[in-house]
Amino acid sequence: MIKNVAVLIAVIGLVAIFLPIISGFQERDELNELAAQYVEGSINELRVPNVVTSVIVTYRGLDTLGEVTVLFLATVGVGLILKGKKEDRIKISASELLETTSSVLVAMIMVLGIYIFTHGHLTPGGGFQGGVVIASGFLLLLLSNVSLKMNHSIMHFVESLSGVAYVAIGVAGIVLTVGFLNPEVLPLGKFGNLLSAGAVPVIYSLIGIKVGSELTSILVTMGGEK
Amino acid sequence: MVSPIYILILSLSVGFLLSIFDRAGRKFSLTAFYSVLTFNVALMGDWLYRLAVLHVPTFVINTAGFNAPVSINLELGVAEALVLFLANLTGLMAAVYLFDKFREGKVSSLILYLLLVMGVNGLVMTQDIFNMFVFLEILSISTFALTTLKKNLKTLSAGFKYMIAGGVASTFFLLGVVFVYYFAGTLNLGFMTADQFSGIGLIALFLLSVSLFIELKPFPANGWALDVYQSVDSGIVSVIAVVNSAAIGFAFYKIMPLLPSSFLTAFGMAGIVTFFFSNMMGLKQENAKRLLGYSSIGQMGLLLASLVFTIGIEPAVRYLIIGGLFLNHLLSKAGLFWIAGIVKEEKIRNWGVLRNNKPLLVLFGLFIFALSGLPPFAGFWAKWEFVKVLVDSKMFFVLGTVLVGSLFELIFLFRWFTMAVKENADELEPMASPGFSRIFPVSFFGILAAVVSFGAMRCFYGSNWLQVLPVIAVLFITLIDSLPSKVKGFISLAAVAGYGYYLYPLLTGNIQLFFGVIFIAGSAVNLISTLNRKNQSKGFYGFLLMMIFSFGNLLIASTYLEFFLSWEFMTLSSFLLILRGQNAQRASLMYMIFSTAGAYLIMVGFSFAPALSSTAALILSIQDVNLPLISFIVLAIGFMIKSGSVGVHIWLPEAHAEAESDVSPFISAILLKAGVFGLLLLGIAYVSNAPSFDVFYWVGWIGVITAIAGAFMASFQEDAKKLLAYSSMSQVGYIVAALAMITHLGWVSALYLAFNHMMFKSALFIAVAGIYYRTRTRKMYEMGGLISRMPWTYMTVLMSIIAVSGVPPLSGFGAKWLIYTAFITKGWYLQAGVLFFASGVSFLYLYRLIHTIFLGQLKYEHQEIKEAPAWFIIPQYIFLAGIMAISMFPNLIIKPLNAIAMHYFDSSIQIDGLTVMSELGYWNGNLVMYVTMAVFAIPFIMLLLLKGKTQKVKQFNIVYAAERPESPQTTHVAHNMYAHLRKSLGSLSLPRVQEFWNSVAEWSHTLGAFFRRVYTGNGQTYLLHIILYIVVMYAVMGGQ
Amino acid sequence: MISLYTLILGIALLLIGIYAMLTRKNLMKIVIGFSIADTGTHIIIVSLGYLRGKTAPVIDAAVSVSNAVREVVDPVPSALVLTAIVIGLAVTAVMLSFIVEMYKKNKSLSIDDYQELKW
Amino acid sequence: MIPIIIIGLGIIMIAAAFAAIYFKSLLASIITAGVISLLASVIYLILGSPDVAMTEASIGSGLTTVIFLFALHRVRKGNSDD
Repeated sequence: MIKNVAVLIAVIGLVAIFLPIISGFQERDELNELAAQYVEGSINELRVPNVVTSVIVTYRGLDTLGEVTVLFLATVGVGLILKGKKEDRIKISASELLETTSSVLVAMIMVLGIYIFTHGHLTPGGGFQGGVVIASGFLLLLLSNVSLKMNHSIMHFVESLSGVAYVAIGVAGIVLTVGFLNPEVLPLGKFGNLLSAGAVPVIYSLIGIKVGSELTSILVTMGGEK
Repeated sequence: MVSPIYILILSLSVGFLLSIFDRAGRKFSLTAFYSVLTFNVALMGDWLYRLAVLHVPTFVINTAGFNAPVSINLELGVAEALVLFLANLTGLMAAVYLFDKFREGKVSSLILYLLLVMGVNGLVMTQDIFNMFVFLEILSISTFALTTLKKNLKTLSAGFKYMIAGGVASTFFLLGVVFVYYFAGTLNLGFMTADQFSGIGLIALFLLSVSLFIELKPFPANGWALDVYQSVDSGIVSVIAVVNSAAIGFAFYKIMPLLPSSFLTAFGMAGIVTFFFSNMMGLKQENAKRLLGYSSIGQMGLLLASLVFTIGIEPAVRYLIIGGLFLNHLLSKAGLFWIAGIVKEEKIRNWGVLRNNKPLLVLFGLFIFALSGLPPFAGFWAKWEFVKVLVDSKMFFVLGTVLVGSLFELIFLFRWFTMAVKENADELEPMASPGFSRIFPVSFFGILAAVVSFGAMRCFYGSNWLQVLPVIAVLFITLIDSLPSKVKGFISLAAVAGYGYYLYPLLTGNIQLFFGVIFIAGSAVNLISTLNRKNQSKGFYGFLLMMIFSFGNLLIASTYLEFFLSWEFMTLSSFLLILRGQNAQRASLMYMIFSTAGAYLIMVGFSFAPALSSTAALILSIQDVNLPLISFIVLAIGFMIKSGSVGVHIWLPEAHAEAESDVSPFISAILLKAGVFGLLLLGIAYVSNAPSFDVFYWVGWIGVITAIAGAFMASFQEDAKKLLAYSSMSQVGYIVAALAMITHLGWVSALYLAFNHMMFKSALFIAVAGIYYRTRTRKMYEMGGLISRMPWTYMTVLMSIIAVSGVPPLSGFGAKWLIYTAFITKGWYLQAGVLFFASGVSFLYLYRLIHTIFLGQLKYEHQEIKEAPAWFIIPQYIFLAGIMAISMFPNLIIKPLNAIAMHYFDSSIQIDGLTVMSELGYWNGNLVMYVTMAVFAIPFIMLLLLKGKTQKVKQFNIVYAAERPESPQTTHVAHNMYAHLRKSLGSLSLPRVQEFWNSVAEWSHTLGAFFRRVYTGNGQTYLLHIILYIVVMYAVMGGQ
Repeated sequence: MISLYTLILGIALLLIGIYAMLTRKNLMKIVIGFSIADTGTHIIIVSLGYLRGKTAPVIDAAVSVSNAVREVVDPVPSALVLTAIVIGLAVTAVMLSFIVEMYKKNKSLSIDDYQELKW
Repeated sequence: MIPIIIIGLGIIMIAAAFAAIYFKSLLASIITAGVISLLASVIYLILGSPDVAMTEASIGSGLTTVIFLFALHRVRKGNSDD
């Protein structure tokens, strides 16, 4: 009873905290100085049509590196917590037809994923979204009982190497240009082209690969490996 | 000059690759892992050196080729470098501590650990609040996962509670971040100003700050943290408690400039509340790691409060306070958690097992002392300055809470320590000897704590090697501790003599010289009795020298701080000496508690005092200082605690009685005089600048009541040492009363009494030491008739009690004459009357002492015992010689005392040859001696003549008429000797005081037990606490 | 004023999520609550980045290069939310793996069965 | 028009949120929570953030739900209470 009252007070209190924000909220009309700088810079300096991508990969690249690291830590952490026990995994009675179909499907999904992260600087989407799509491909394999054993160890390599490559491009930024994670280590190219915007698509692809493999790892660990 | 960004780069690359390295073998992954951690430490050390010593400007790292605020930037200034150097160092050491786990466990734990440390580095350096969020998440997730390094139900459920709390806190942090962006248009701290936030904009700041604050575990929204501290592997806990907290605390520090003062005050208060309640709840805690958890949380609270309440003061002082508290917490808490992991016993009661491993026990003590804020450790300096700041800014509520909280902390820490030193551990499994990887970090931090403390001292106060001599003495004796005790005894004697020789020219004032004789010469003579020690007595001489040197340093202390430093050294060393007694666990703890309470009052009193203009010794320069009334009051109470005044005396009898028998003379005869010295210091200030309220009138009354209460209590004791202890209390009461008169004659008599008491009480305690050495008992009714077996000792006791009681012809008579004259000239007739009555009572116990021990029938088991060893007899007779000398020639001492007092008052006595004259009469010690001797000679001759008619009765020449009593001792006349008297005193009898303090203790424990009930163990309730905490903080801050 | 509506929606979801975390006994439900609160937070963030009548910050047919600054919504909150979503997933995954292990040890999903540590 | 869509979506989402926390079946709760995320991604689209919408749809409603389901599978017995 006391607890219920306390919960009630807590929730009402939170409402009281947020209420002034709602009542004082004004929809913004124009970009603030910083955001305007991003939009201008993205188009003119980095030649990235998708401003969100340039913010993610370039201006706030350190965040994104950190984000990839968080996901990596979750992968490793889930692995550490769900230590070793071979669980019975989700079984879907897979027929040969299903296996074959899913293999084909997976191939198509992979292609889609790759498309999404390589075009991250041009269209909405990018490394994270592409990575998830790739992971969903592997999920399908997992569900349809295709052995992932070999893939798993390759996955580790891919995961590690893409991460290291990401950092390496960042370091190249220090060595070749003026700062860590500067995309101008590669030529900026022509606005709107696939191969443009310096290292942005490369970084986003690496992120895509890394995120894909990390998410797959989480899925495999959570789903129970055989 | 390697950019600190490489810490992130290297950690990430190696972190990503570690699982590949591991396939090649654990050797490789471990090598890479430790290399990176070492690299971090080295890089930060280098940067710290550049920034702090070479004064290179703050290093700014822009990322992505743009300047802030467009891109995220990192900054490395002195504060960042210091925090990161220490955090990385702790991280490395904790990793060394975890070496076995890392070698055998999964590679995952290496990766998580490495990236955790990276998260700390990023969090501290980044200037971007969203980037802070990302690094906070890196830190959190790796910590969550690492809590399962030791995986059981407890760690899992604790980890889950941690995640719930951390998850919600970071959600609110994220909200704060985006609201801040909404209002300020930037995420970079360097581009925000406080005036960008007003009205609802403050809510953004509120969310941002309160969520970080929650991560810093404020009471009562911190149950999750306690569970984690208790259950998770010690190595990881040390990282959570120290490294994570440091990083998050630093993040909080970075956003502090944006916060309005109402927020800051609320956070500061919340920190204080946390400090207070954590320590109060710690009182009741029996689980070692949970206890450390309470202490950690409390320390963080204090640290946050110090961050807030030192805003605006001189930066150097501010950094000293914050840095000192932080460093102290970091080193000692990590060290203690590691020791807790090595000991493995959960209950602090079982920590007696630590005695198997002496070096570890020493380290344990060192960390405990550091954490309690004792000198020379960093916390001491920080606390001193912090108290001063609080006093200067008139935050008395905060001050009081901090001091009471600190006292609570000291109580549970020292309780734990005394348990480790004394509690019986015979039935427990002996502790396995820890491997090198476990012992190394602990030792390293122990040494570092010591080095740092001296460094801080040098840095901020210059260095006077004499001030640290007490510690040097301990270190030196530790080095030669394997020598036989007698050798060490002689070395110590030589050291004391050498110290005295060195000190002598520094004692320019007569008053210093006088106390120099009591402190140094008195100690030297008392030291002779310790030469009787047969066993190795490890540590004993170190502590003894430490105490003696701190006595001496009190005399020449030229600032408040130096005085207080020596005072605390004295407290610590005497505590350790008392603790050596066989059953001294409780006694020493009580001593420490009361002493510390007194020390805090002294610290506060000095903080109120105006600055000193002179560089002379404090005792000389104090007369030019205009102390405020509050200083007089608290300092008087502080000093009276040390001198064992009534009401706060309860530590005294036990400490005297339970200390080793050759330690007791030091405590009674010399240590109590330190309290007197303090009161005299206060008196001198009073003479020249008396406050409006007559403090010393009341001090005088307390002295008088102490004198009579002590006398009564002494009469009721069965234990010879307790009897002497209460007698000391009573005698010091006389001294205090005499001092409090603030007249010439009063001071002469007080100092005279002090000197006299030093001699006869030393002699008496050493005599009892000799008796105990032979009979192995302190209960007087178990003795009797020892006059025939120990005539030399008997002689000492006889002469001494004559000197005490104030009957002619010995020195006590002069003392009494002086003091009554002083009272009458002062006009304190009632006080004089009470004291006169007290002297009557003192005959009761003195009679009991000599009668029960030496007269009557010799006990069967004592038929064959011998006289006390020569090492006991020699100092007794040196003191007796002193007593005889000043009895015969009182002017030997009256003259210098007259000179001392004349420095402050007009003389009220004249000295003419051997005669001392006051306005009420005169006293000639020599004459008194001859008259009395003549009076004694007559009955003595009579007795000799009648000798032939005596009939000797054999001891057991008794026929029992009925059955033998159950316990024959209780029928002894000396057993419960003054029971009727006690009865007649009724409710006036003094155990009331004891009861009072017991109920104080009980109440604090009950409150602690009550408040800790908020920690139900339910993760959901903890979350509710967090939400309610946020709501309440909002209400508090919004209300202003 | 559409962003006001979404802001309210976000806050409502946040509060519902927290309410669930405070009242549901089932560990899984608590994590579901967390995940709902997380979603609410993300909606709040995106609402704050919305500009009246503006479009996505992607330069394509709908947005001209020259006039982009006046036509797009704030890209920063989008970028932040992207990061936050991924981090939310990471936290959720770790929470769930804790639950799996806790269940393995204690065969219970009720949070009331996990309070052996207290005081 | 758009405000009405948003209000409609909002009502559905809030109702779904209450449903998710009060459903007896954990499976239903998880799925409902996934639906909330999916609807949220529609909101993001309306608010001009297609990147976020894609991410929310794939991660928030897709992957998170799968992970929940995997976890649920491992604690199968646990969906009886509240």
